[in-house]
Amino acid sequence: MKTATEPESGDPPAVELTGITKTFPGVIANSDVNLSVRAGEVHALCGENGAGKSTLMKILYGMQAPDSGTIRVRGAEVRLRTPAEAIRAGIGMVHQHFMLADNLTVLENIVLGAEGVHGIGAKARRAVLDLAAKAGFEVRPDVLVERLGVADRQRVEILKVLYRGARIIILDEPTAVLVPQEVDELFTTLRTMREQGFTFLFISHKLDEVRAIADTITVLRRGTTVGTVPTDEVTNQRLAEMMVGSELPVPERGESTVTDREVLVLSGLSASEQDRVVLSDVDLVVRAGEVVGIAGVEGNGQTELVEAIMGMRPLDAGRIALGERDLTGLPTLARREAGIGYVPEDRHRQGLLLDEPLWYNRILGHQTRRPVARGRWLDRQGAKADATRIVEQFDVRTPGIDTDASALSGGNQQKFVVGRELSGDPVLLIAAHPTRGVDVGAQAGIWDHLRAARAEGLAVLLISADLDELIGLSDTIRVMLRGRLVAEADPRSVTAEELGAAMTGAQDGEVA
Amino acid sequence: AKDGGGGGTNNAEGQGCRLNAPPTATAPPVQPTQPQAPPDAKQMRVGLAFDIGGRGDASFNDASVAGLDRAKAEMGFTDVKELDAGAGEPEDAKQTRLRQLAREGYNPVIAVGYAYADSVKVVAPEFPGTKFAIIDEQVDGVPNVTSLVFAEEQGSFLVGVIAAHRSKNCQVGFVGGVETPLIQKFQAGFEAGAKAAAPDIEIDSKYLTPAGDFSGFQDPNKGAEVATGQLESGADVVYHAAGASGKGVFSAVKQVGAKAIGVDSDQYNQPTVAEYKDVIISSMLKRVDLAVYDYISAVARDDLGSLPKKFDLAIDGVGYSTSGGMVNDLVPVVDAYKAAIANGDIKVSDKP
Amino acid sequence: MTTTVTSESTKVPPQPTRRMPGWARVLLWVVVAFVAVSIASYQTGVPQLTSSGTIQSAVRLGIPILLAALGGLWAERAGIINIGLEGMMILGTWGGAWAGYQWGPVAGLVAAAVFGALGGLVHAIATVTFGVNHIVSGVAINLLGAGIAKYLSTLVFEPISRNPRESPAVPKFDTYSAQPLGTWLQELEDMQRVGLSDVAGILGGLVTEVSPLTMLAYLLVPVSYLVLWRSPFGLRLRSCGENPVAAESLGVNVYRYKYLAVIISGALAGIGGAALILNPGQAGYLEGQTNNRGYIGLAAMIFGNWRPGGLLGGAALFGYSDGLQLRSGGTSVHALFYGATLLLVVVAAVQVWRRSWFAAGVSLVAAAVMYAVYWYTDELPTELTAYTPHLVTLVVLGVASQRLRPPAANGLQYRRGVD
Amino acid sequence: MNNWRVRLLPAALAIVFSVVLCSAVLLISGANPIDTLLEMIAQVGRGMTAVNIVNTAGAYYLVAIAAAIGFQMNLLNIGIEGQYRLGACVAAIVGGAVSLPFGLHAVLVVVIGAVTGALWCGIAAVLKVYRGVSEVISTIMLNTLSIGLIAFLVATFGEMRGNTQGTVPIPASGQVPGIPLGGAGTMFGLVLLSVAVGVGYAVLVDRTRYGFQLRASGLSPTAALAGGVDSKKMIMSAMLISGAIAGVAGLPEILSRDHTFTINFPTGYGFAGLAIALLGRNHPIGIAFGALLWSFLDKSSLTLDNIGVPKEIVTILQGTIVLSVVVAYELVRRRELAAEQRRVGRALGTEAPAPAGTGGERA
Ligand SMILES: Nc1ncnc2c1ncn2[C@@H]1O[C@H](COP(=O)(O)OP(=O)(O)OP(=O)(O)O)[C@@H](O)[C@H]1O
Ligand SMILES: Nc1ncnc2c1ncn2[C@@H]1O[C@H](COP(=O)(O)OP(=O)(O)OP(=O)(O)O)[C@@H](O)[C@H]1O
Ligand SMILES: [Mg+2]
Ligand SMILES: [Mg+2]
Repeated sequence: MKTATEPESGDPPAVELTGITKTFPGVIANSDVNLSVRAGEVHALCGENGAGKSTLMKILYGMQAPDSGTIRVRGAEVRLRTPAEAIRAGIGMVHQHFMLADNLTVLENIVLGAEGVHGIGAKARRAVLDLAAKAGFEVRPDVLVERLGVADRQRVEILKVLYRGARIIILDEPTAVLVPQEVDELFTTLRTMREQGFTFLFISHKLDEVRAIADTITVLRRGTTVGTVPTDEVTNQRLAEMMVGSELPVPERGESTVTDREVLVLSGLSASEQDRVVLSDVDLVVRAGEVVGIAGVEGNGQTELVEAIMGMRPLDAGRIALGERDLTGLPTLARREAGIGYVPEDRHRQGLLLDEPLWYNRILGHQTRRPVARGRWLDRQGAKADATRIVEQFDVRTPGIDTDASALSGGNQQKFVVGRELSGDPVLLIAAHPTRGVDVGAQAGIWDHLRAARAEGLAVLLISADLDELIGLSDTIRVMLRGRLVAEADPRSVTAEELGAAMTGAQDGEVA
Repeated sequence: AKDGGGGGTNNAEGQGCRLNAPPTATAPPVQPTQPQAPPDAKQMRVGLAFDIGGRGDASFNDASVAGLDRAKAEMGFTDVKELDAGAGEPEDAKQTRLRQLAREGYNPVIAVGYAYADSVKVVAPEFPGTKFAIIDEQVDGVPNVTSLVFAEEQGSFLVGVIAAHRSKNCQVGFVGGVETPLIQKFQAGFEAGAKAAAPDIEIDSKYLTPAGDFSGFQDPNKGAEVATGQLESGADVVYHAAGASGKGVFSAVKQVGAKAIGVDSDQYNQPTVAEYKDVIISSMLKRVDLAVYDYISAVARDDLGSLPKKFDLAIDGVGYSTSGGMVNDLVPVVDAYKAAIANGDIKVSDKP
Repeated sequence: MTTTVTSESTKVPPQPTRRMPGWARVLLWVVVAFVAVSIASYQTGVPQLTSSGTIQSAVRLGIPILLAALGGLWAERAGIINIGLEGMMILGTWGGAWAGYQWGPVAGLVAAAVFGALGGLVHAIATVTFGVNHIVSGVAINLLGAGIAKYLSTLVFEPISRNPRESPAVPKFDTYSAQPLGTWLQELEDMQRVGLSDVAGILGGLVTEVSPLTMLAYLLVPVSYLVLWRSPFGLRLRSCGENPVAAESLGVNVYRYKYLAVIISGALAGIGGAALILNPGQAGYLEGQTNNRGYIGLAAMIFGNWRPGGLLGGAALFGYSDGLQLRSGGTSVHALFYGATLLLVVVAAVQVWRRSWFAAGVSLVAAAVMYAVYWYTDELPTELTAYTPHLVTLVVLGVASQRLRPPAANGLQYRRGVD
Repeated sequence: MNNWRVRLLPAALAIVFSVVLCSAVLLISGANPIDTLLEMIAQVGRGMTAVNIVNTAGAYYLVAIAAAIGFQMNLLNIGIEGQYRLGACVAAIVGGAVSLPFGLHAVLVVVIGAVTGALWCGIAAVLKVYRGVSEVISTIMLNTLSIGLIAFLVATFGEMRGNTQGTVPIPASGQVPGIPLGGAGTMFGLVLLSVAVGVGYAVLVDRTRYGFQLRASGLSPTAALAGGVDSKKMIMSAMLISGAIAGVAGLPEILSRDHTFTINFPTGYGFAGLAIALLGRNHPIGIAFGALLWSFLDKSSLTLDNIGVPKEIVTILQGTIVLSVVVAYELVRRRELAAEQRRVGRALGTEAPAPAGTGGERA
């Protein structure tokens, strides 16, 4: 179903990819992808996780070599073997994961690799300030990047691209880490620049955003182009169908199962890091059968809150209680033994031993408990049996439990982690971004499991950047800002926009 | 020397020490081993096991080689095997080396260096038909082991006398490589000699590394620093017993135009330190070459009993060199001390 | 906790109230340390603490370490841990002696750099191309460097020097003194005026009898700074040590920069080896003469927080304490305890001012211990003072370590196209 | 990735590669590599070489296990060198000073060695845990400091025997009898200690909670932290265990042969231990082979002087073996990882012909 939208003008397309194929060992990331981007448009790429969007863009940016296919930039065929060549062809890319060196200054990050333009000194500084002014940002060139927040980092990324004189700019999921207000600011910038003749390739999972900014949308599925459509001719419904072959799942809370038994009680939690307060006087109660969602812009203390509850971060003040039991001062392991399950926000770094088989990963966090351990001894048979159970129950797609965790796709890894953390009858689950980077199918599965556990009386503390997920799953939403819980929202009535406003501090107290 | 060294200017020419008169002992009636005709021993096969340093160390390993070479030339045997040691090697490596030589039929087998003491005690009984010698250590109770030991303190005493006489500031230095008992003998003798000649003399003694850290014999850099420190605090004659680090001592001495005393062999004539020869006024001689030669010829004559218990001053087993002629005027004085030691008037302690 | 406090804890932390710039703080501490040592020198009557002779020793002993540390800096700024410095240094000593013997000191210097660079190349191949753990590769290179140098020396040197462990005599560089400055400083120093003579002693030690190799080493410190921090090349090189994926995405050829960095690192270590051969007073190649100076260089670099100025300080401290203990052994190390007491009291005062009571307490206790050692002993056993520099390094690292900031991607494997 | 191919192939390849390389070096320098190799092998049969190989391999095994425990959690205990020498020294001093019944005496000596090694390593551990000092640097400094400390201890508590300084000999009650093998020599009784430590290490790493936590901390410190592993405790305990094992590594020689610690006590075992642990991939059996290989190279190199080949060729051989082993492991690992992913792709790709992102597939 090719809904081709060839431009009527005689200009050659800014970018034209034909027959791009790229395979990784065991995975076909792109197969015969065709894509044509008009000059001066915002062209969106959509598709579920692993559809091959990032791979395609990395090929266009010279970071990966296609197995076959041709690339044309403004009509001329080019071979892009390195990013340097792509930069020379006028292509720039803002990556899904920021590519900044924390310990270098903003200026150094921007001029890196393009020192030929204005050197690395005063002239370059002036040029950067000029560029920023044109795009409507404010930058402090001599600040270390580690001191910047997400939105500022993204601006640095965009400046990097502009500084190289790119006219074709790839933005890989630029909005994933932004709050709605910041997204609006970004879009304003994009529109201004589009007027100035820039061409954008824009990747996002969020269909509303795509519709708000894109002129044309191309959908990828399982590595190939499903079709290209003009934005104003397509509905969300239709897009979703193109992406996944059926309707998008929405998280549904279902019947409330909230009881009045308090499971987790935080009182007056405060923590600081090198003179910087990261948590300030946090009070929170999570009851059995309740999902409490924490909304907040990344970096406002959610990570620290979770770490504090898990005992991975020292407290300045406050008390943590699980049921009747005071957990304050106990080590992480004791808290896990007391019945806390923990789905960490970064499964690769915190959730898994990537080079070990799944069954070995089953032990992590449970090393003191049955069925994977007996006293000081490991119970390998028990671990294997229980890993098999998780694989079956949670539909983890793997050839077996002896497969290394690293060989699984992100979604399957996540399902395994969720399965593990729901083992051993926890009374509280801390789920940090449980479906981040997980495709819709796996997402729905994880939501189902969370709901089922909640129905059995599990208390859940849910941290998520996906506001729809928060609103859809939570019984209560608290908003976190600068280390404090600043607002409370009722998920039954609140909208994503209202939440976003509270997250940036535009609104205080009760939301909706 | 608390105020010394501050400005490094204390090297101003002093008046020298108040010197004691040399003892008036009659030279002992001992004559070095009569020049016997070298025995004919064409069939002899001699094995040599070195300690770290090995052939070419310009020190006592080389001296043993010299003795061997002379024996070879004079006695006509040709089958000689020399085996090298590695730094920090375990005991069994030394034993293996000795065993290897003995098993292959080398007889005598000479272990060069006190590090072989325990190995010889273990290996020699396994090969009762083989004669073993060990240099620098007294091994008793094993019939087929001969100990070739030296009175280093006596030779050092003599160069101590020389140092005292040559010092204008009445201050001399001793640089030891590694603080082992063996090197302490050098220090003890040197200090005793200097004090005997000039009771007021000030002696700086310093080691580069403590016992167990054998890098002190291989670090000219440190040798130079220690010597420089001594020179700047006023010493103007420095005696070293520091192996290859001695080069650093010589260079530091040469830098300020002071005097140095070498060790083990006649370092004035040694090619590796030729560039410093003009400051090497004398060397303490430890005649390992003589001991090795005497031992081999005693074996050839099957007359081990004729070997001295200790190679000391009395039989010129240790001594001092005059090459370069810079201490010719002192020869009578030094020889007087030598005579006193040889006939027992002066006892030199081997502990500092 | 009040709102005023929390308002500071935004996700974008505000610039901290601009304190003293880093270099000024370092300078201040240098001055404090100098004053402490100077006072100690007079109170204890041990002028060696600040004599020009001691400083010259410190320079001579510190130069090989400084060069090794610079080598470490170059590699680690590009993200490659180089524990193989020792092996590269050994290769440098062999190469320096081999070429120096035949064609003179300049050729020796070049050859030392080339041999060291070859060691660096092996390290680069292992770590960059094959992704071998950096420390593992470094340990292997240390084994290899020692083995190759021994083997070559048996083959090449023994026929000439008659000794498999030693090269024949190698011609040395000449030394130069900055005159009349040197004489003038010497006079000042001899006046033994408090403070003034100490400064004169230290400066005098730095400018008299300097060999071209030493000057080169001095020069390489600012040059390293300028190249690494003020040139596009250096920016790219450092970016490989901070975030190679980002660097690659901006068109920096990370492999090339890492290779270059490690090769330069090896060359610098090799020159460090040459300093043990070609500086006056040295003895040519000798087996085992590097004696762990490569490792010490690495420590000096860490000590110096991966910065040229800092590692200069580390190398200087090491050279100074080594020079002191070698030249005047027990007495001056003993006097150093007095200086350390003073320094620790200052540290404690600063901590009190910063209101970190715990740190202040620890410093005071340490000061008390130091003073007790000073008071109750006359001289320390030489077995223990012989390793003063190592002890000092350990103690200073223990005190300062948490402020250190290694390059973010240091020691991590990087493969193109894999993130 | 637990199959034998991954385990053995790289080591075999690396050894072959290193032998080829060294053969080339030998050829260039005019020696015959085949003769050299044959001579080295022949040496094993001569005298007590075979027993010496086993004896030294026992000590190498201990230092390598000490290194491996650190490696398991990415700790580089470069200080093994200092720990085994200091452990041996203090143990010998105590052993020479006390008199206890046979058996108990030796046990005490071993315990003292272990405690000394652990404490010395503990300094580095404390600095790392509480002050963030890299253990690489601190242990390097401690190695050097141990030399001074040993010299001090031997001078203070030891005695002079001729020109050698050593500790007071341990009386017969404290000696561990060897296993006499006639003319082939005497195997140290404490070789059994190495075996016991090996078994203990295997059980610890594979079967116990502690071993799991150790490995988890090494594989991913962040995941271990989230999984409730107390990294400080792990660093502390791993360093202490490593130091303790290193601390007894010198004792087989002392208790079964020398009965005293002298200033000529061998050096260099610590670095050999690191290399052997790498060679054996931290695996108890791999390390055993590595230790034997290393010891074989050491002991049989003693004969090379006999045939006029510089024995330094063996050091070069050892260096290249380590380097090529790690390279080979890395290459094989990469291949196996790709193969594994292919397997996963194939196993799951049966439903869809072009699976892109297995998680994205819909049932
Ligand atoms: N760096 C890599 N090296 C090798 N294979 C990889 C790598 N990254 C991903 N893969 C492969 O890609 C597949 C899925 O990974 P991918 O990261 O795309 O999943 P995802 O759903 O996007 O999860 P995540 O958000 O964690 O990245 C896996 O089968 C894995 O084998
Ligand atoms: N380096 C790699 N090695 C192996 N496989 C890879 C690698 N990178 C990506 N893949 C595979 O290619 C597929 C496409 O990945 P890609 O990152 O392009 O997906 P995406 O559409 O960007 O997904 P997401 O929405 O999660 O960002 C993935 O499923 C993964 O299996
Ligand atoms: Mg992805
Ligand atoms: Mg992507």
